[in-house]
Amino acid sequence: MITTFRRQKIEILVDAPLVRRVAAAAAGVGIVHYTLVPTLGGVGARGAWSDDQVTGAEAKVLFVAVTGEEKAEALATALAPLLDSHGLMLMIGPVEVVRGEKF
Amino acid sequence: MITTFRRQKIEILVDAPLVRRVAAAAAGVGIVHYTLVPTLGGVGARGAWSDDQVTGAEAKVLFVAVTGEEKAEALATALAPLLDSHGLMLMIGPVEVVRGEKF
Amino acid sequence: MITTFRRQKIEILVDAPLVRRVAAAAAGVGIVHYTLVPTLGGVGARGAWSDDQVTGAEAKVLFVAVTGEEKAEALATALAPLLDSHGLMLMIGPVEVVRGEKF
Amino acid sequence: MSGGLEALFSPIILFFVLGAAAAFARSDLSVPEAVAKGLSLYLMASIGLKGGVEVRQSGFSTEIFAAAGAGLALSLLLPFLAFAALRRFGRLGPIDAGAVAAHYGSVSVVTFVTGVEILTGRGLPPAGYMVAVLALMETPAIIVGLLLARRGLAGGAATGGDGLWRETLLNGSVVLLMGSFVIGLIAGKAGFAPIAPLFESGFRGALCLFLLDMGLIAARRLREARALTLRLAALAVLLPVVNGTLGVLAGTLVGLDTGSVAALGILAGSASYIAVPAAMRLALPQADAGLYLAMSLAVTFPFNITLGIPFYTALAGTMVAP
Amino acid sequence: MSGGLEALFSPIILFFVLGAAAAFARSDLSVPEAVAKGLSLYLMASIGLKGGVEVRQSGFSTEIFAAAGAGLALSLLLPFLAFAALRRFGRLGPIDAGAVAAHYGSVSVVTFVTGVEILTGRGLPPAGYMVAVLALMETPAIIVGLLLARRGLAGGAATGGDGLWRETLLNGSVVLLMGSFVIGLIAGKAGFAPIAPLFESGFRGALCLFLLDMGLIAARRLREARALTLRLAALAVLLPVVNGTLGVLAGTLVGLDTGSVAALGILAGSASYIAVPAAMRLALPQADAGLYLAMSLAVTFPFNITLGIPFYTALAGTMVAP
Amino acid sequence: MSGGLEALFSPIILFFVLGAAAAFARSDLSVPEAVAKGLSLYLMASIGLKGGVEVRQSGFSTEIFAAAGAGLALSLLLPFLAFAALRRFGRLGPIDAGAVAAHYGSVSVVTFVTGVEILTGRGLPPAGYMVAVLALMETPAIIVGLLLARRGLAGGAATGGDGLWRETLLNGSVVLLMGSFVIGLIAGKAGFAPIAPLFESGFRGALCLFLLDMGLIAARRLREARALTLRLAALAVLLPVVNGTLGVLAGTLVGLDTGSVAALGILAGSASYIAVPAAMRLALPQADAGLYLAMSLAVTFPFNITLGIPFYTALAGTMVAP
Ligand SMILES: Nc1ncnc2c1ncn2[C@@H]1O[C@H](COP(=O)(O)O)[C@@H](O)[C@H]1O
Ligand SMILES: Nc1ncnc2c1ncn2[C@@H]1O[C@H](COP(=O)(O)O)[C@@H](O)[C@H]1O
Ligand SMILES: Nc1ncnc2c1ncn2[C@@H]1O[C@H](COP(=O)(O)O)[C@@H](O)[C@H]1O
Ligand code: NA
Ligand code: NA
Ligand code: NA
Repeated sequence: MITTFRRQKIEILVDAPLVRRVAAAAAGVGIVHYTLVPTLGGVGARGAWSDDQVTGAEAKVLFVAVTGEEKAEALATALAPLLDSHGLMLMIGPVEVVRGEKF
Repeated sequence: MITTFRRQKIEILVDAPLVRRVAAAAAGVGIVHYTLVPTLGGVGARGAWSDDQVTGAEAKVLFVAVTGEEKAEALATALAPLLDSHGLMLMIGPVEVVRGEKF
Repeated sequence: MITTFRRQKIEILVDAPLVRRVAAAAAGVGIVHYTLVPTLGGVGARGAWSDDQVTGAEAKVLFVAVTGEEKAEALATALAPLLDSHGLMLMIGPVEVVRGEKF
Repeated sequence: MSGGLEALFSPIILFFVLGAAAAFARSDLSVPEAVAKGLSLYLMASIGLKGGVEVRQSGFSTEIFAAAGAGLALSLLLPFLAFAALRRFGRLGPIDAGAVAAHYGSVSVVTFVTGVEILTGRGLPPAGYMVAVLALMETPAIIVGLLLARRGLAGGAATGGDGLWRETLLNGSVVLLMGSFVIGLIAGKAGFAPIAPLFESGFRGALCLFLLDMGLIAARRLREARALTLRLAALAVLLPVVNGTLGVLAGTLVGLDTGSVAALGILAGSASYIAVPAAMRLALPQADAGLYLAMSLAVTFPFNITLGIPFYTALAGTMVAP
Repeated sequence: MSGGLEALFSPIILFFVLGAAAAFARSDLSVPEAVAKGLSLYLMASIGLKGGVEVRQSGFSTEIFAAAGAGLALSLLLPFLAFAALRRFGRLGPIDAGAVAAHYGSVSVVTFVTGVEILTGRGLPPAGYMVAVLALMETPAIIVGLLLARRGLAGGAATGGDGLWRETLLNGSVVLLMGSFVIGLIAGKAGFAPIAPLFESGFRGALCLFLLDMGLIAARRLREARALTLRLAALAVLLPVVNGTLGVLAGTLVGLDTGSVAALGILAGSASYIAVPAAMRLALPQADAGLYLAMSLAVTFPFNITLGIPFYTALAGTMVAP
Repeated sequence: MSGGLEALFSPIILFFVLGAAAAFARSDLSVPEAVAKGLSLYLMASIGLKGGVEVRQSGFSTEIFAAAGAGLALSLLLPFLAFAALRRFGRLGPIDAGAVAAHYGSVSVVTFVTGVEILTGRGLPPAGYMVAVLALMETPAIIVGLLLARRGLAGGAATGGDGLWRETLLNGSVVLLMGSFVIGLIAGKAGFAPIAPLFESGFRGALCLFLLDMGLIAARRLREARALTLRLAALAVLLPVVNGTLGVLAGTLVGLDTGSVAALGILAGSASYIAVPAAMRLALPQADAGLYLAMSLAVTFPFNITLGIPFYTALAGTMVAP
C-alpha cells in the first residue's frame, strides 16, 4: 500500500500568448512545475471562442499545476487581478499524489 | 487571502458531432458556459477508439463546465438517457473557484 | 434526482511511447477502460519539454481512468517504480459518476 | 484481367500496401491526422474541379441523367440486399445490419479516386459527370439504412431529428465535392488553368501519401476488430463483388461508355467510411461503430483497392465491348 | 469596373464563396487548423520570396522609399480616422474603438495576396517591393490604436510591457514575410529557380484552399457575432472604402505605377486579422475580441475579397491613367 | 571549399537561418507540428522513392554492398569513440554518455537530404543506393549505445524488452524510407513518372519550409538547454568533424564515387534526432533527454547544415580526386 499525499491541482484557462505571464506569476509564488493541456473552444460571459489557428487570436490553453494548499492560494491571490481583466478561469481541486516531496 | 467558492466541475466525454446536443441539454438546465478539451482515444465497454480525422466517426471531446451543485445534478439527470444510448461518460468532481458569482 | 457513485479519477502524465506499458499495468490491476488526453508541454524537475512532432521524443499524454478506490491504489502501487525512472506524474482525485456499476 | 492486375504494382497501391504492412508489423509510422484530413480535402476538391471542367468541355447530355438515375437507384436499392444478407448470413441484429447496409449502399471517395486513376492509366477515363454521380450516391443509403434499422428499435428513437438531415445532406465531403464540381463548371478549362499545377500535377503523388495513411488506418482497425466474425468478413468481400456487378450491369443498361460503366461498378462496390459512419454515430448510436468501420474500412476498402477495381474494370470491358 | 468583377468568377473567389455558403448552411465542412496555418505560412513565404526576387531583378529605386513612406504614413494616420468614426457613428467606448482602429490601420496579408493575383491576371502586377510595404504596415497601427485606447483607461494599464513590443514587432507573419523577402533578395532569380515549382506553380491552388477555409471562418464568425450592431457593420464596409480610396490617392501622389497604386489601396483598405488581434489580446484584453474579429474578418475581409479589390483597382486605373 | 560555402546562400540554408534567428529573437513564428511532421514524411518518401528508382536504373552492383558494409561498420564503431570522448572529455556519466553516443553513431535524415541537394547542385549526386545505406545506419548504434550505458546501471534495467526492438527496427522513419525505396525499385522510372511532379518538383521548396521549422526548433532548444556545458558543446562540433572524416575515409577505402563518399561522410558526421531519442526515452529513461537533444539537434545539426556538409564535400573531393 503506497503512501499518498494530499495536494491541490490548479487549472487555469488562459489565452495562449499569456501563458508566459501566468508561468511567471506561478514562479513568483514558488510554483515552477506545470503542464499545458490544449483546448478546442468554449463559451463564457464574453461569448463563444474557438481555436482557429489562422487568426490565432483566440487560442486558449489549460495551465495545470499540482502543489500545496498554501502555494495554490498564493497563486489564486496573485492572479486575481488578471482573472477579470484577461478573462482567465481558475479552478482548484483536491488530488492525491505519490512522491509528495516533489509537489 | 482570497475567498474561494465551492463548485462542481462536470466533465462529459462525448462524440464530437453530439457536442451541440450536450450543450443544448446544458443550456436547458441553465449551464451556458463551458470549455471543450480534445482527446486522442480510449478504451471502453464498446471497445477501443481513436481519433483518426479521416473517417471522423470516432472523435470524442471533453465538455467541461463548472457550476453549482444543483445545476450539476440537473445536467446529470437530463443526460442520463443519453449516457447509455450514446456511450457518453460523465464525471463530477469538486473544485474551488474565485469569483463565485460567475459560476 | 439521479444516484451518483463515488469513484476515483486517476490521471497519469506519461511519455507517448510508454502509454502501452501504462495501459498494460492498468489492465494488470483490473482497470481496462481509459481515455487519452493530449498535452502541449510542461516544466518539471527534469527541465522543460514541448511536443514537437518532428523529433517525437518528448510527446506526453494524459492517461485518464475512472475506477474504484482499491484499483486506483493498486495502480498507483504498481506504477510506483516507473514514476521516478520514467518521469511519470500520477494524480488521483475524487469524482462522482452515474452508472456506478460501469466503473 | 491481367492488365488490371498490373495496377497492383503502381506506386499508388504499393503505398497502401506499405501502410498496411507497417501497421501489421506494429511500426509506429503514422501520418498526422490533420495532414491526412488536409490531403482528403485536397483530393475531393481536385476530383470535383476536374469533373466540373470536363462536363463544361463536353457539355450536358442525356447520359448524365441516365448515370445519375442509375446511381441513385443503386444507392437506394443496394442497402436492402445488404440488409438481408447481413441479417441472415451475417447473423446481425436489425440495428447493426441497418447501419452496415447504409455503408454499402453509399460510396467511398478514395476508392473512386483510385479507380479513376487506374482507369485513366489504362486509357478508359470515366466521364467527368461521374463525380456528380458520386456525390449523389453518398447520402440516400443513409435514409434507407435508418429505416431498415428502425424496425428493430422500440420507438422511433433512430431519428436524429433536424441535426441528422443537415449532418447528412450537408456532410462536408458532399459539399466540397459538389461545390468544387460547380466551381469547375463555372471556371471551365481557362479558369482552371492557373490552379491546375496544384490540383492536377500534384494529384497522384498526394494520393500515394493518402493511401499510405489509409493502409495504416485500415490495418490497425483490422487488428483491433473484435466484432468481426468470419461470416461478416466474408460478406465484406461478397457484398462489394455483388454490388459492383450490379453497378456494372446498371451502367451498361443505361448505355454509358466503358470507363463510366467501370466507375459506376466501383461506386456501387465501394462502401462509405466518411459520411455514413458520422451519420450513424449521430442517428444510430446503438450500432457498433467498431463493426461497421471494420467491415467497410478494414476489409472492403483494401479488397476494392487491390482486387475489386481490376475486377469491375474487366467486367465492364466484357459487358460494354462492341 | 466590369472587368474587375469578372474576377468574382475566378476559382479563387469561388472557393471563398463555397466556404462561406457551407458555413451558413451549417455544413460540418472544415479545414484542420494546422493545415490552414501551414497554408498561410506557405503563402507568406511565397509572396515574400517572389517580392524579393523581383526587387533584386529591378534594382532599388527611389520609388521604393516613396511607397514605404506612403504606407507608413497611412498606417499611422488611418487609425485616427477610424477611431473617430467608431466613437461617434459606431458608438463604441474608447477601448473597443482603439482596438478596432488598430485593425483598420494595419493590413491583411491574404487580401493583399488575393489582390496581387487579380491584378496580375489583369496585366497590372504590382511592384515587388510592395511586399516590404505590406510588412511595414502591419504593426505601426497597433501603437496608435493602443495610445488612442489608453486615454479611456484609468491608469497606464493598456501597455503590455516588453512582451507586447516583442509580440508585435516580431510577430510571426512579419518575420516570415520580411525574412522571405530578404531571402528572395539574396537568392535572386537563379537561386529561386530550384524552389520555384513549389512556391510559384502551387501558389494559386493553395490560395483556393486557404480561401475556402477563410470563407468558413468568416461566415461562422458572422453567425456568432453578437456585438455587431448595424452601425458597426456599416462601418466595416465604409472604413475599407474610405481607407482604400486614401491609399489609392497616396499612391498616386507619390507617383507609383497603376498596379502598385491599386495594391496600396488594397493594403489601406484591408484590416488585419492576424498580427493585430494577437497584440490586442495581450495589451488590451478588456476590448471585445468578438467585436474586432467580427468586423475585420467577417465583414471587411469578405467585402474586400469580392467588391473592394475590383473597386480599388478601378479607382487606381482612373487616377493613374495617362 | 569556397565553392561549398556558396551553398550557405542557397534558400534552403537561408530558411534554416531565418528560423533560428526568429527563435533567438523570441518571435512567435511557428510551424504547426502536424505540418512539420507531414513535411518530414514527404521528404522521406521522396528521397526513398528517388533512391529506389535510381538503383533500378543503374542496376545492382558490388558497390552497393561495399557502401552498406562501410555504413554498418561506421554505425557500430562510432558510438565507442563517442562514448570514450563523452566520458573523459565531456565528463558525462555512463548512462548519459551511452545515450549520446547512440545519437552520434546513428544518422540524421534531414542532414542527408540537405547534403544530397547541395551535392547534386554541385554536380556530385550521390548514388541512389545511399538511401538504403542511410536506413541501414539508423538503428545499429542504438544497440551499441545501450550496451555501453548498461554497464553503468545496477541491473539489466536498460533493456526495453520486446517493445524496444520493435520500436527501433520498425521505427516509422526507417520503415517509410526503406518502403519508399522498395516502391521506387519496383516502379522504376516509368512507374515513378506520374507521381514525379509531387515528389520531385516540390522537393526543394518543401525542404525550405521544413528547415525553417528545424531552425526554430534547434534555436529554441539551444536557448533552453541547461545541461549543455562548454565541453559538451565543443564535443557536439568535434564529434561530427571526426566522424565525418572517418566516414569519408571509409567511403574512399571501399571505392565509392566522390558524391557517395561525401554522402557517407555526411551520414557518419550527422547525429540522429528522430529514431534514437524515441528509443532512448523508452529504453534509457534515466538519460537526460534535454542533453542529447541539445547536442544533436541544437548544435550538431546546425553545424552540419552550415559548415559540416561543405567540409565533408571538400574532403571527399581531395581524397577521391584522381
Ligand atoms: N463555468 C464555466 N465552465 C467552464 N468553462 C468556463 C466557464 N466559464 C468560463 N469558462 C471558459 O472561460 C472562457 C472565458 O470566460 P469568460 O471570461 O466568462 O468569457 C470561456 O470562453 C470558457 O471557455
Ligand atoms: N472508467 C473509465 N475511465 C476513463 N474513461 C472511460 C472509462 N469508461 C469509459 N471511458 C471512456 O468512454 C468511452 C466510451 O465508453 P463505453 O461506452 O464504455 O465504450 C471509452 O472509449 C473511454 O474513452
Ligand atoms: N507539480 C506539477 N504540476 C504539474 N505538472 C507537473 C508537476 N511536476 C511535474 N509535472 C509534469 O511532469 C513532467 C515530468 O516531471 P519531472 O519528472 O519532474 O521532470 C513535467 O515536465 C511536467 O509536465
Ligand atoms: Na456502394
Ligand atoms: Na488598412
Ligand atoms: Na553519425
